[in-house]
Amino acid sequence: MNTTTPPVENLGRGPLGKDEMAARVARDIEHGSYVNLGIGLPTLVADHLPEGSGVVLHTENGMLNMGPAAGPGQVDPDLTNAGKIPVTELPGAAYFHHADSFAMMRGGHLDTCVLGAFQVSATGDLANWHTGAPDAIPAVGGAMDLAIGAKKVFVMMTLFTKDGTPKLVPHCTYPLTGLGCVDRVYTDLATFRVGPEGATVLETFGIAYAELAARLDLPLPATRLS
Amino acid sequence: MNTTTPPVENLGRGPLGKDEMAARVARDIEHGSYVNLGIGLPTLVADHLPEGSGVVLHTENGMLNMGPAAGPGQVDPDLTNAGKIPVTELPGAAYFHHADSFAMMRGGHLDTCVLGAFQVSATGDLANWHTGAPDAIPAVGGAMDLAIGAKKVFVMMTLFTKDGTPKLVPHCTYPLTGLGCVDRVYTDLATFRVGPEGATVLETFGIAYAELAARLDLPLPATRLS
Amino acid sequence: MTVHVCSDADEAVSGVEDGATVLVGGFGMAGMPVELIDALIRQGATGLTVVSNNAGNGDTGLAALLGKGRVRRIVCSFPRQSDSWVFDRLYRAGRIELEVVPQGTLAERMRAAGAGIGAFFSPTGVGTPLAEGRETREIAGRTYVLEYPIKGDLALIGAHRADRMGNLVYRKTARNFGPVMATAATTVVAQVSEIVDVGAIDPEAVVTPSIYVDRIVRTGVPAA
Amino acid sequence: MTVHVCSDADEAVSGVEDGATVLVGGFGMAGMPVELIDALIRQGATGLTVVSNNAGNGDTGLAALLGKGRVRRIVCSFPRQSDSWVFDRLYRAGRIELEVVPQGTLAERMRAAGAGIGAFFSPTGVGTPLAEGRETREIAGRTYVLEYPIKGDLALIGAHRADRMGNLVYRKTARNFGPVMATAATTVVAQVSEIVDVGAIDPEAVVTPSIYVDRIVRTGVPAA
Repeated sequence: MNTTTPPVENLGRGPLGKDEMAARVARDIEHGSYVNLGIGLPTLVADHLPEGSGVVLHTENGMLNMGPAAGPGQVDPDLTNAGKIPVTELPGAAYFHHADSFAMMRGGHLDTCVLGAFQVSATGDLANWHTGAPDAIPAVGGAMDLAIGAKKVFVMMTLFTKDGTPKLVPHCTYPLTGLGCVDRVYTDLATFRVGPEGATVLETFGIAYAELAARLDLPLPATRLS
Repeated sequence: MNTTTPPVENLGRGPLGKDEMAARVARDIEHGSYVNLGIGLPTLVADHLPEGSGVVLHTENGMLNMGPAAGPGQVDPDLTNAGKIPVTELPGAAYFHHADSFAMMRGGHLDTCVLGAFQVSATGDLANWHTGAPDAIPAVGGAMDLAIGAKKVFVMMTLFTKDGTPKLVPHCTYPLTGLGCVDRVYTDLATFRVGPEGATVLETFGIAYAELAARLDLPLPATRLS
Repeated sequence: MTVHVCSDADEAVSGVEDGATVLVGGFGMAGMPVELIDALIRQGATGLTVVSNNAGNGDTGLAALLGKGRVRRIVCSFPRQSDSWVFDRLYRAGRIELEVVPQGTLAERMRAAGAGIGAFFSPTGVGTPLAEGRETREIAGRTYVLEYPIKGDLALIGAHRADRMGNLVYRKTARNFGPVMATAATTVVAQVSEIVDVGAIDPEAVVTPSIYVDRIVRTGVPAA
Repeated sequence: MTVHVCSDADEAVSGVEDGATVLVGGFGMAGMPVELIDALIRQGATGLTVVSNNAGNGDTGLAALLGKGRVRRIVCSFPRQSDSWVFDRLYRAGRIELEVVPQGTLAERMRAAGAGIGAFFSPTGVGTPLAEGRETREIAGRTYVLEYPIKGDLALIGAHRADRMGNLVYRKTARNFGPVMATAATTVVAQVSEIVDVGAIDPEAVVTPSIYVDRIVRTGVPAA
């Protein structure tokens, strides 16, 4: 039986800060799952996984069970994450080459990947590799592989640009990274489910649902099937 | 400048025995090369590689630098060749899985592979997996991968069946293993080069060239370009 | 997700459904997950498609599974062997379907399934009966045949050692199909001779990373 | 054929021809064969196509090769970085061609070259500008784009340890592209920190088997 659930409005508080967003994403990462955290904001999620979460981090340059960033005296130039930051190794780690690492992603073996974005469409299209500026030098790295490379793809971003333009949009205007690949969007103001049925709000932070809906240029049903 | 060379006739002796054939093939295997020896007759070639040949044997079930068959007390059920015979490991060996092993073959990294055959055509087509008998259960194993999987493919076989039918033929009548893949054919009676230009005799054993040509049902020029 | 360390082989193969596609590791007896196959026989699933290099040897292991009539279809490279009498009898009686695939293509098709490749062009088998009626294409002067992935619902593999996270290493040529099948099935079950603590396997020497492994069970070292 | 143990990096890169395609290992500095690139600069080959994940960092290594004007075309996944000023300047001046390839597709295209695969259907990049105008196909309900192999005339890779036969092992994430590039080039040159006797590397832990390696040279451990 399908039931409908209205979004949870967390009022009496402001929007989420970066670390609160990271903590919110961390709450939705299953115990014992295999996760890739994209460069930038998503990296913060690692700090909010609970002790004993059993989450195993993948880095696409060829490692499972990556540990935290290397502290002073721990730096090894042969051991970095995908952002080329020196990291550490946890017990039970494994190293593999690039073709094997991306086979792992492309083959859908990661449970979750968390990515930053310039834009996400209501149907889950992702734009996070290129601003489309005519003089920009294109550089994709592993963005397209990550976009299609996990059972669940979470995006973590602020909901609006600095000048107030929504980043959750009816259709991406920036060049795409992947088509219909995003499942959830975690922002400072709200958490969304996106996909073939369009976007729905799961919860808001420091803003009422009605106001949020008014500021976004897309259909945003007040309830969702669950 | 192209020159022509007549076949060398080794008369005053009989046809080659199995071990003489193996020794003849071994003479054409380059020092330090990577070689796969097929099941059956080709396995004998290993015994005729000179001391210090530096030849590294590949077995398609996932190993380089395979050693001789296991003697008494050396048998390890986890260490066999492609014929499932217990073998040994030489220093400098490497193990790898089946996809990597056949990638090595398909990618053309082996220098030479030596195979048995039911039939070889003058243009180098190979038939060695299926007699075409209607009630035979088809079983190909690695035969087709080996046929296309080396820089040079040598076939080692008797030139005639027990009932006197030639196995070097204008066109294979048995189901094919590979198309135009064989470079040389080593037999008890003669060594042949085969390929797009057809078959040429390099040398004969215990039979005159003219008699050999008469017993085969294909054009067999008396000289070859070299 | 976190690997499950099973108490016995029966627990390790629980839940297999009728009609499932089962990838079975091993080349001859090396790497053959005999205890898991025996448990699968006890478990009772039927109408199976089995993907394995051979079609069983003697009367045990895969041959026993075939002998019980549980296998509807087998995909393999080399069914016919001196001791494949169980398969031979079923095949000649028309009681089992056979798809013969070149050995390297079998491995690569499973690798493709595990690596998210939709299909690939292979030079193996071009011009032979195994490529008849199939799509071919000339690329850079060479002819290739289009091959599709083979994905399993279940993979049963024999490895040497696991840590408690599910990282696996193999022994010598018993490695064969195990690491490939581990990438290509929804549920991957490994029988191992030894389960060690996390951290006891060198991260540089892991062959199958834990992400691919769902269940592990320690069994006796298979008889030679 | 038997690996050649070179006395220095200059010997290791001798004979590279103008216009060659050179696969260059490394992800950032990890696994970057800096001494081999420096030797390639001294060797003088020009009009090169370089395949590498990045387009050079700072002023050394790959950036220095670009800076000398030796590279006509670069195939990489991530040219634009905070310290890719050498590439940026050449690119904006129209003095270097760029082909951007998703990182995993770059690895898989080289793997295909090494594995004798003529082409493969990948889901990566479908619906994006990088797949525009390319052949696509729907297979089992998903859309894929057809990708072709990338083969090198030369591969320059940084590994950790070699034995005198040419078997290689790597260190941690410096493994990255090395093992893939080693399969995909006609001549494969590895710089290593250590050359050990045959038999000193565990056959279970070899990452790049000797068959793929043509020349090895011991160089100092690259500076961090």
